[in-house]
Amino acid sequence: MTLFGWGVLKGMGVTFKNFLTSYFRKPDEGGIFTVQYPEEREGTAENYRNFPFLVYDGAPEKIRCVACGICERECPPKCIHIEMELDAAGKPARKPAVFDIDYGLCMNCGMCEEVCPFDSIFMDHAFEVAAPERQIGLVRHKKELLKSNEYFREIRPALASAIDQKRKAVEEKKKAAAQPASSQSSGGTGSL
Amino acid sequence: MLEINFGPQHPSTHGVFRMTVQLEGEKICGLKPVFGYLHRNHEQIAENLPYAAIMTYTDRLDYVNALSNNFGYALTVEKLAGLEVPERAQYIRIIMAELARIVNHIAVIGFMLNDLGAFFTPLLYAFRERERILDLFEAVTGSRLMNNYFCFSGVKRDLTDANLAVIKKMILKFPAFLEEFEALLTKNEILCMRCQNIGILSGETATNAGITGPVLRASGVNYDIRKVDRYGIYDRFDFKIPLGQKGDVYDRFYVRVLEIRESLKILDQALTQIPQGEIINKKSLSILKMPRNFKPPVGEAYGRVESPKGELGFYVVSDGTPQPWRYHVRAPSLINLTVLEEMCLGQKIADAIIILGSIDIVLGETDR
Amino acid sequence: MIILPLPHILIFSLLLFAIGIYGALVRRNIIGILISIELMLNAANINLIAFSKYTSLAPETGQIFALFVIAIAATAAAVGLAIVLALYRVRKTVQADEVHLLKW
Amino acid sequence: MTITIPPTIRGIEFSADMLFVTAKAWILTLLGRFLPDWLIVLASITISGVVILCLGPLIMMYLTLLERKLIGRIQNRYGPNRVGKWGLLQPIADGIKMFTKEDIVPAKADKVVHLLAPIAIVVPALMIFLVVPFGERMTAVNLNIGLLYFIAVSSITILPIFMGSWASRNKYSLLGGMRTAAQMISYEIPMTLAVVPVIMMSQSLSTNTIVLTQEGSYDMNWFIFTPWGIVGFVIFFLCATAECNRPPFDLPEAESELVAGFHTEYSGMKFALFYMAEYMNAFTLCGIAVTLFLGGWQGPFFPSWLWFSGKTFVLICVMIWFRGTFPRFRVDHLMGFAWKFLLPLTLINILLTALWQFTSNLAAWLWSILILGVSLWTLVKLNRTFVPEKRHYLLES
Amino acid sequence: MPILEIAAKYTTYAVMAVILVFALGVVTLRNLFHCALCLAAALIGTAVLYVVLQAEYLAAIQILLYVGAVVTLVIFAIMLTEHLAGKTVRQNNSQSLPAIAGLLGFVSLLTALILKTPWPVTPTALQAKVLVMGLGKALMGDYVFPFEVISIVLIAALIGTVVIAKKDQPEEKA
Repeated sequence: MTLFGWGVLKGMGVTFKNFLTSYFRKPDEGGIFTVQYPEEREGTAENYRNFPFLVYDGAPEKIRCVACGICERECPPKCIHIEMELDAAGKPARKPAVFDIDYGLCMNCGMCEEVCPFDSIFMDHAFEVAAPERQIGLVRHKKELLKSNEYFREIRPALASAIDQKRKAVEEKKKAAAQPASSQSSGGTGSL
Repeated sequence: MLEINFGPQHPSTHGVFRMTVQLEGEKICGLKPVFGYLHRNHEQIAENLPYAAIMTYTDRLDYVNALSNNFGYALTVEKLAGLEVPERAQYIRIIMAELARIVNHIAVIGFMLNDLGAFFTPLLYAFRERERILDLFEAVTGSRLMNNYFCFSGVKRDLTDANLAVIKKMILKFPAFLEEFEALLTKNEILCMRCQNIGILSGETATNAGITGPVLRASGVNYDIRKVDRYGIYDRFDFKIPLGQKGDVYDRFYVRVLEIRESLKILDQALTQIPQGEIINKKSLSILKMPRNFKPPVGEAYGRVESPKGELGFYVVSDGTPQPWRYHVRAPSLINLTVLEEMCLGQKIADAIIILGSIDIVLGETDR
Repeated sequence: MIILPLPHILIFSLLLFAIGIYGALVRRNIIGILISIELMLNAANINLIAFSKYTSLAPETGQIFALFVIAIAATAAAVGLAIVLALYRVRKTVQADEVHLLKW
Repeated sequence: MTITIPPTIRGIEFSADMLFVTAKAWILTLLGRFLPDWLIVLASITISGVVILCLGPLIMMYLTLLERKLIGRIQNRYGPNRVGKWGLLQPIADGIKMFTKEDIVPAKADKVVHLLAPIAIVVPALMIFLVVPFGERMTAVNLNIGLLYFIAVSSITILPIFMGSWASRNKYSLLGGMRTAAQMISYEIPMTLAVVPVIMMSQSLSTNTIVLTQEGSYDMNWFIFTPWGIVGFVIFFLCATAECNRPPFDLPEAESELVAGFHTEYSGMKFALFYMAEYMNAFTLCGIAVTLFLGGWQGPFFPSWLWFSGKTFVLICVMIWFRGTFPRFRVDHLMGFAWKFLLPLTLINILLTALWQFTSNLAAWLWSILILGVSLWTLVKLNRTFVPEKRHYLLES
Repeated sequence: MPILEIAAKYTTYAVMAVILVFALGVVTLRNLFHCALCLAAALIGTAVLYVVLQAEYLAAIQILLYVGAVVTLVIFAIMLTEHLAGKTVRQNNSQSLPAIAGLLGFVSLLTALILKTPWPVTPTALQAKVLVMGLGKALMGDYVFPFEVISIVLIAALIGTVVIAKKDQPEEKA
């Protein structure tokens, strides 16, 4: 039988040790673990996903999205709303006229990113999303959702460069496919 | 005779659970658990979604360890559709599921000690460690709680070498934390007074009521689905099942501590054995890209895993369409709650709170 | 030192005592009766201390008797309330006029 | 009740030790030029009263900050550090918050009693300050029954808690009130009995005299340096923790069981008053413990009031340390602990004191340790429920 | 200090009046809980009176035992027997008029007697101060027998209370 009351004293020893180490040690070794949020921030991991955004190349008009509506259909809580832009002739312009995402409904699952065949919708790192009213403030429209590819490269470098390479390859392939038709006489270097 | 409603708004009912307690002085002579305040139509929603999209909803069942739910659901659909899982993905799954178990267990222990009245100290120590694991989850899966990490026949993202190194470091440090935690409270006389011989659940009652998980094992019944089913690749690891003697609150508390140690053992082995290779079956990539094209053959499947709370089962019936015809979750929290009254009768009010805490319920799973 | 005329104190304690008697006579609730009795004992105590202060040559005597009275009062309260509780448990009432089994 | 002018106003030389005493004397002599004698007596009372009235809330405010800081550190957090440097203005922010909060009274509450309870609970808490010797010649009222006064006044605290719990018409409050009554009555007994040895040794009930009896060379005459002093101090301190409802004895307001116990239905300033009383009680009880066992304001080098506050501060930190470490007792264990463990121990302690009064030498030390050891062992053996069971866990494959 | 003494004297009369008001509250209020609180107030007032009569020790004991213990017990009993909602039951029986009449006679008779009696107020007693030490010596000297008897009475009451208040255990140990 151990001494009656020993457990109590040992517990007090542990708390006292933690009290002392909170002054001397680094966070990882028993020091204060708090991150003082607005001033200090922990970096977000690259894979971190929050709300979706739309990527454009160069200028906001050059949006990657073609308003195919796959993400709208696959979104589990159905928080995406897309309307196709019509050109002067009334034909679909393969561009979204309206692209709304209700952040109040979105559950950050990342399915839109997974299903998008045009690499145009990705999950953002910005988590400080707040609005006074959920019906108005949290529904984000196309204008707010559009972010540049540079921003995307900044927050998720690995994924962005992989996608850039893929897109480059596809483009080159396309160019190469187009080139033989246009410049056969030059006997150019076709694609392999 | 006094009738008191504990909950749905009460500091220690772990959510919107409600107990109607009949008291005689401080003694409980009747207790009725009331569920359903967090009912979100989980099963019905799932029956209207493609298979892959349901995965995101399983996160919301037991939101303390979403990865176990992912695991169970992925296992069930793989069984239904006959999908193969690559070797590396198997290991990653085990690693993530065991980390989730650790997260769950330390959170539960911390909350239970908080219910006992230890003013947040053990809880915050536990959360300090939990935070490290959650940071890892964020780095790997993209989210801290709602991981949505598993997919059919694989996992969504690879564990990089850096991640593996972090895990390695973590499991090396973890025993020290457990030592400190145990020194803080497990031998504490007040804690022993409060927990020992309180809320005794006999092994027989537990088996009859269908109790599973640490609650059952604390009652001395050797039943762990990791050993019984040997799902995934659990047969390759050497680990033990800790069993309690009396089935009281203290046993339920301590069995969890011991299970964390066993999980660390599994993690250690998995980290040394993990091979290189694919993390997802190439054939199954299309399920991710086009969820609605995935139509499992007509049939039914029941898959179960040892979630930290007990046997977590998914029952899925396919009629050949993209959506399951029937989808049911066997939620361990709900079934473990059924013996609450039995354990609480004749105890004091304060005991009812810790008995509830020791069952480890998550209302997201109980009410679905 | 404050010196009140002794009769004033005595009249005061007399009034207190009378109020106590009134309560003991008219209360239906047994606890109410007990409270009134405490009041009466208290009035008696005031007298004891006043006498010990003003008249006696051994000034401790009055105080010691008051001490005894307080002890007795505490005893009476404890036993009386225990009886009340026992009664309440059996008869579900604490009204004195509803307990008349031995009264005929 | 004799009313006289404080004996000497002149003739006190300035020193750090007598800082406050001199200050008060100066104010009084200054006033003495304009005012009649009887008003000076009133002024003397008023000065002490105002100081205590300001001291009480101030102590409460900064004890909450101290508690939050210390527990924060224990839990590897910062604690409040936003309002002002090191969060020093946090209590003021809290106060503003409390003042501006809505005062909610339940519809069916007993309105008058509901209002009176928080007021009534502060009064005894402030009254105890009167007999606490803050330093040499710094006792507000040097009662010759000081200690008994303290015990009596602190026993009133039960009543307001009852009032609050009953008037709220809330079942949690009612349960909390019942627990309070049981707990405070039970712990008052060992506490009073733990004080008895001190009275025996100093042969006085006056707090000032008790401190003076502990005067001695090298300050080794503090009562805690005797066997009965250690035991008495531990018991007194545990009972004091229980008396002011602090963890691990915080059953009346057990947050995880009874939401907030007797003050569940209180909000705003009324709630703050309950808290104020609790913290002031914690302070005065620690102060009394210092007076009784730790030599009060006795100590070398530093001014007496600094010694007193330093010792009290340490004891309060220990109380906070308890809060940061321990789980809560259960009702029956709590009562059992008081009646079956502390009470016999106090009785044995009185015996030890008698022994000490006969011979205070090494042999008495040894005898005391022997008696204590045997009685502790017996008590632990008799209270099997307090002793943890040894458990073995099977590891099955 | 004549001013202070006069002030103190009239304060004492005020305290007496307050005690009487609270005492009336004890016997007339409908809510029993309020009655108990009034009792507590009256008892604290009495303690103040004891201080005026230079019985500080008794005052402290009064508060400790009466307010701290007896009133608490009473409130405990009230809480256990009354319903939380506080039903308004008729608290007084129909004897209040005869009681008042009888008591008026009793009070007037005794008042007359008190005023007529030549009390032997001795100046020496007025000067004498009772110290706690003196009380203790008296208790252990002249009054040791009643003291011991009281302690036996207290023990008996303690045991009796426990026995009475204890619930009947169902005897199923055979």
